Amino acid sequence: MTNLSVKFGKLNFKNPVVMASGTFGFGKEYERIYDIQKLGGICTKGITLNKRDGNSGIRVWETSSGMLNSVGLENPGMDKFIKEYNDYLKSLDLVSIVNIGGSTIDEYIESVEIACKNDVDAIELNISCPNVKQGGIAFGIKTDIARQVVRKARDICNVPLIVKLSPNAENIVDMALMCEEEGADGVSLVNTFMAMAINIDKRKAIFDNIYAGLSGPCIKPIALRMVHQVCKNVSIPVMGMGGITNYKDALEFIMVGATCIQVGTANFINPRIGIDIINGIKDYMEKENIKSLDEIRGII
Amino acid sequence: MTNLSVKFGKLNFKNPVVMASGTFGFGKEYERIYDIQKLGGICTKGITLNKRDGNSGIRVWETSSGMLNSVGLENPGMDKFIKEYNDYLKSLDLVSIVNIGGSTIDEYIESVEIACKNDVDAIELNISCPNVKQGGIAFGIKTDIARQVVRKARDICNVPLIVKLSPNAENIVDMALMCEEEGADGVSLVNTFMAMAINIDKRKAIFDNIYAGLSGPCIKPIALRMVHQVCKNVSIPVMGMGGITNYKDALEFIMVGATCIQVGTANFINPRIGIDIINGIKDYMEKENIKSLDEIRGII
Amino acid sequence: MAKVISNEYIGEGMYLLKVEGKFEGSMGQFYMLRAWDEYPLLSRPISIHDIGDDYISFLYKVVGKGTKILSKLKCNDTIKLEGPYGNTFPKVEGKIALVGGGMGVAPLYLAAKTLKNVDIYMGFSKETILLDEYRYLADTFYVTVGKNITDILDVSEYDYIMTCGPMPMMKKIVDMAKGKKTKVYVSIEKRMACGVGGCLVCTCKTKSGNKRTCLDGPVFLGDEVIFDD
Amino acid sequence: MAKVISNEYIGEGMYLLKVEGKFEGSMGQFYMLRAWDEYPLLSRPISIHDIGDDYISFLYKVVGKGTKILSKLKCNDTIKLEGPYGNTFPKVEGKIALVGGGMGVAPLYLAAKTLKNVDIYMGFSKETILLDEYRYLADTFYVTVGKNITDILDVSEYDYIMTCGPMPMMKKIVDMAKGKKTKVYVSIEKRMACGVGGCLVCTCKTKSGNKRTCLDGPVFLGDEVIFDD
Ligand SMILES: Cc1cc2nc3c(=O)[nH]c(=O)nc-3n(C[C@H](O)[C@H](O)[C@H](O)COP(=O)(O)OP(=O)(O)OC[C@H]3O[C@@H](n4cnc5c(N)ncnc54)[C@H](O)[C@@H]3O)c2cc1C
Ligand SMILES: Cc1cc2nc3c(=O)[nH]c(=O)nc-3n(C[C@H](O)[C@H](O)[C@H](O)COP(=O)(O)OP(=O)(O)OC[C@H]3O[C@@H](n4cnc5c(N)ncnc54)[C@H](O)[C@@H]3O)c2cc1C
Ligand SMILES: Cc1cc2nc3c(=O)[nH]c(=O)nc-3n(C[C@H](O)[C@H](O)[C@H](O)COP(=O)(O)O)c2cc1C
Ligand SMILES: Cc1cc2nc3c(=O)[nH]c(=O)nc-3n(C[C@H](O)[C@H](O)[C@H](O)COP(=O)(O)O)c2cc1C
Ligand code: FES
Ligand code: FES
Repeated sequence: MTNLSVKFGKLNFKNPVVMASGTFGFGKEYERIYDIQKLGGICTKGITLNKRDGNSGIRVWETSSGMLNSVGLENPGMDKFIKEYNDYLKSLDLVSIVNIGGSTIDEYIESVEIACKNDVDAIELNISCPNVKQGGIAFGIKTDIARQVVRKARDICNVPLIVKLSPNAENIVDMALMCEEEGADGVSLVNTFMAMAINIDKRKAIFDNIYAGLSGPCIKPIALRMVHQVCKNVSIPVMGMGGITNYKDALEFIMVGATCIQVGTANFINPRIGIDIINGIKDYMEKENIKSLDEIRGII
Repeated sequence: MTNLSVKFGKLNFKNPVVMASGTFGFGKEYERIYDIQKLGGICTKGITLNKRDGNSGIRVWETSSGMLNSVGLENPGMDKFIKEYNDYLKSLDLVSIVNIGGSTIDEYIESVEIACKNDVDAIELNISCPNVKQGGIAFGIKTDIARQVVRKARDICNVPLIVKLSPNAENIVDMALMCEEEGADGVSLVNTFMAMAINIDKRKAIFDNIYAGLSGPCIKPIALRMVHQVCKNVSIPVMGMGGITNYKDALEFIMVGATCIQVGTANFINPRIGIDIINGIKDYMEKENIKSLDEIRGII
Repeated sequence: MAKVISNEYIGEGMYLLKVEGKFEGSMGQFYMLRAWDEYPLLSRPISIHDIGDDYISFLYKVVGKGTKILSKLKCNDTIKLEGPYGNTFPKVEGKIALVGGGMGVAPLYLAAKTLKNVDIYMGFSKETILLDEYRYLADTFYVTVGKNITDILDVSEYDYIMTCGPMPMMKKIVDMAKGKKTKVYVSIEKRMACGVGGCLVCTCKTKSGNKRTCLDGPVFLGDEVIFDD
Repeated sequence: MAKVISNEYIGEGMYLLKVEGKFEGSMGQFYMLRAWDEYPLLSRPISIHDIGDDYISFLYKVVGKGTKILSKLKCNDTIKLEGPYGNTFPKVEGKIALVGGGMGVAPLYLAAKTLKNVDIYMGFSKETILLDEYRYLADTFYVTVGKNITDILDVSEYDYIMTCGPMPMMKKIVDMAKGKKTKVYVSIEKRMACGVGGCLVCTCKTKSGNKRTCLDGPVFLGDEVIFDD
């Protein structure tokens, strides 16, 4: 019997397909489309300690085989999130992962505390957020700065802790090794690439913030390389993502060593993409007579 | 009168459009297609001290809005290059830039010496090459290592020296600042992004070398951001590139501060792209009543 | 996958696309349309123009890549439709005006059919479209070409105004109704990605905080919307 | 931009595309075809099948995205052709065999027309294509289906063999001719980007060093090619 289930550290996923943060709301939004409990897991929209209204101006822009977003972490804040969504998420038969962002270390830590107190399934620590104390440079660029957040979060976090890495990191392998050293249960990568777009008629940047985050099929070849590098260097499990739009892409990330894969932008191409990928992986395994994904994980 | 000419340090280009290294052979190859002397300049295929046969296996792979290449710096070696192409290149009414690669500092330096002795128009130092002494990590990743090459090259280089930066650099702004400090006449960016592709049926990487270089429209939003960051931080002139496929893209790079722009992969979409971009920029300037590109350079 | 019945050019750069099938949806809602495989990346939000037992129709203007591809669809070609998404115009009673500017007339057709006994105002910049079809549904029918439709609209005549079109036009109507009994509903256009409320790229600022245009809208009470965006 | 005259399915997943215009080109050369705007990125190299005063034709097999798009071209659609690129089969005299495997028969048509008095060998795996057309150009005509064409080829009968098809087939023929007077020319297929010799992604290893398949080839002396790649 084909078995799609995977163990990600202490977490058990019924299949490796997880919906990426910021592209799948809090799950609920997709309920009317399909039974989301068929998914291996979901990551929530990034939550910060306090409510955020997000960025002004245009928030999405299409590029060649990709898109730029500048949502700016709009979210209801940790308390309201817990009140409104935690029971719902915990009632779901899937692994629900709370994605946490912040602009100071204290903010991160307080959010992690609240999440842990409310017994969430797992936390995904998004270290791509701008660090206000470092002049807005993201926490996830320099390993030393990221280490401070990860260490403190690990200290107080009593649920599985996954650190989500930024492809803008100076050295993504060092970053992943640091997470392993600090006791993270796993890493996920990649977040969006810092990028920009211009309106030449107005002679202005498209986004009020000038830079925005690039995602979608265009980034897949780079994301895949980064996941490969990280998987070859750490022994904690990895969630791979970046431009996955079909089951073949998903298998590529598994073949370079990912335990789970996340799907973001592809939800906007096809809201049922999660199910399609699960079915695609299943059919492939049956055709190729693969009993467990362990047989092909990291084969490259 | 619309004037497309630009000054890049000591170099005068009749227009800002330069063909990128490795995509335009030694210019000669495109002669049968159009009068290449209409171009502002061309960069030669990367030359190393000694002849190189390049990589084995598949060398090109299409991706979503991009391509991966693994040519592996196939070239005839510096001496043969000078003998076969230098007189031709110098006879052309355009700026011809010799792109130089190497796997040790000594190799770079020897190549630069030979090029200078033969009075080439300018040198573009490609520091994306794997550094054999550092276990194959590219020279262009860490600023300190790149500094050694740039400093020594600058010491002996008596023609304009442009350093070509890798987007895989840990910190591309630091890298550009270093080039400025070391006396480079300009920087060009970006080279290809390290990336990969997989054949899931064979369960193997497409390329014998596993990783390859990503170029084309897919990288434009990231390249543009990097060029913007660099232009905001250095005062030496910048050649911007990465996914430029039409005059609008070219103007975007100029608006973020590039003095010249380079066109690579787009030559494969349309071999006359150089002319089309020059005409497009000219028409735009006339329509918008722009006398010189200085009026819009760095406007964003 | 659904089948195209017809896709006619009707003037002003606009096309009327009719797709076969039994579709759900009410006035003001929209579908995400996709008549291509990989490129461009995102699907395009288009309002329901009309809906029948065995068809749905869309009225759209060609403005860029996506709508260009739509315009090339021929009878029997296939298209993917996801929806219906978004809220609807409210089913109210009283004296109602529907005010459309340019392409904004698209969702008003189904609104007129549903609400009945409405007055219809349509403003165009150059050519007019579908006058016969809309006129047929209107109690009183007003059209301007090359002149602001708001110039001939007396908001105080109405209990409700439902409007769709350029932001300045909608803002003007909301301003005109300030302090009057007239309730104005506006249909907002924002760039979208998911269409279902999951990505927050379509946020519309309102007096009661951020709303998702795709899920909480596209129809908002005019007074609620913060227009200076 | 050129205009499509016809684009017919002829079996074995292959199409014959005829394009209007006066084009240059000789046997063995190819064009880069592009019947799309941005996607996919690269143009596709296809050999000249035939050329006349007011047309050029290509015989191609649908294997992926690009050829799929080509297969949908209809009369009067437009296509971009860049070329002719590459070298040609040599214009030799003597006893000549043209040996094609599968889609490799494509460039042999113009070769047969140009060289005259040739024997033609065509090997197919399942269906056959264009037998009448090729037979008409051949002195002697051999076809195999589901069996290696090399099994019935006696190389020593010929002064020259020109071949195009799967690498193992071409290698076999080169090996069979070793030590004999027969000169074998092979037409090599490599993935290409520029098509004009500027990018070096199409390198073919030969005994006299690396060659660019697009510029120095696609036709090489069989003995020169290093096949173990
Ligand atoms: C709820 C809603 C209902 C709509 N109903 C209609 C309708 O009935 N008829 C009609 O003609 N148009 C309608 N629009 C506008 C329509 O979605 C855009 O004109 C269309 O997406 C443009 O796509 P494009 O590829 O041609 O343009 P491009 O400029 O190439 O599109 C690039 C990107 O920007 C987005 N975009 C561009 N313009 C708009 C816009 N005005 N609104 C939202 N997104 C935009 C596109 O969806 C795409 O993601 C509606 C928009 C929304 C949000
Ligand atoms: C000089 C030359 C002449 C050719 N002549 C013919 C011909 O007359 N008829 C014909 O049917 N085919 C011919 N081919 C092969 C043809 O180019 C490929 O089948 C075609 O490019 C496949 O494109 P695709 O988009 O359908 O496939 P995809 O697999 O989607 O293509 C992906 C990429 O790989 C390249 N590619 C894939 N297969 C090949 C291949 N076998 N050779 C070269 N590049 C490939 C494509 O060009 C493209 O860049 C020739 C190839 C060369 C090099
Ligand atoms: C609209 C949008 C919003 C996102 N918001 C978040 C977020 O809140 N937190 C986070 O960690 N990643 C966020 N991401 C990044 C995605 O989770 C994912 O890492 C990235 O998009 C790459 O995957 P993809 O190419 O499959 O989309 C967001 C991405 C998009 C497109
Ligand atoms: C086939 C190929 C070969 C290349 N060879 C070189 C090279 O020898 N030296 C170099 O500095 N850059 C080389 N490049 C990088 C290009 O010059 C350019 O920096 C990169 O492709 C990004 O620009 P583009 O997106 O316009 O192609 C090569 C790129 C391609 C596609
Ligand atoms: S488009 Fe995604 S939330 Fe509205
Ligand atoms: S395809 Fe570029 S050199 Fe041959």
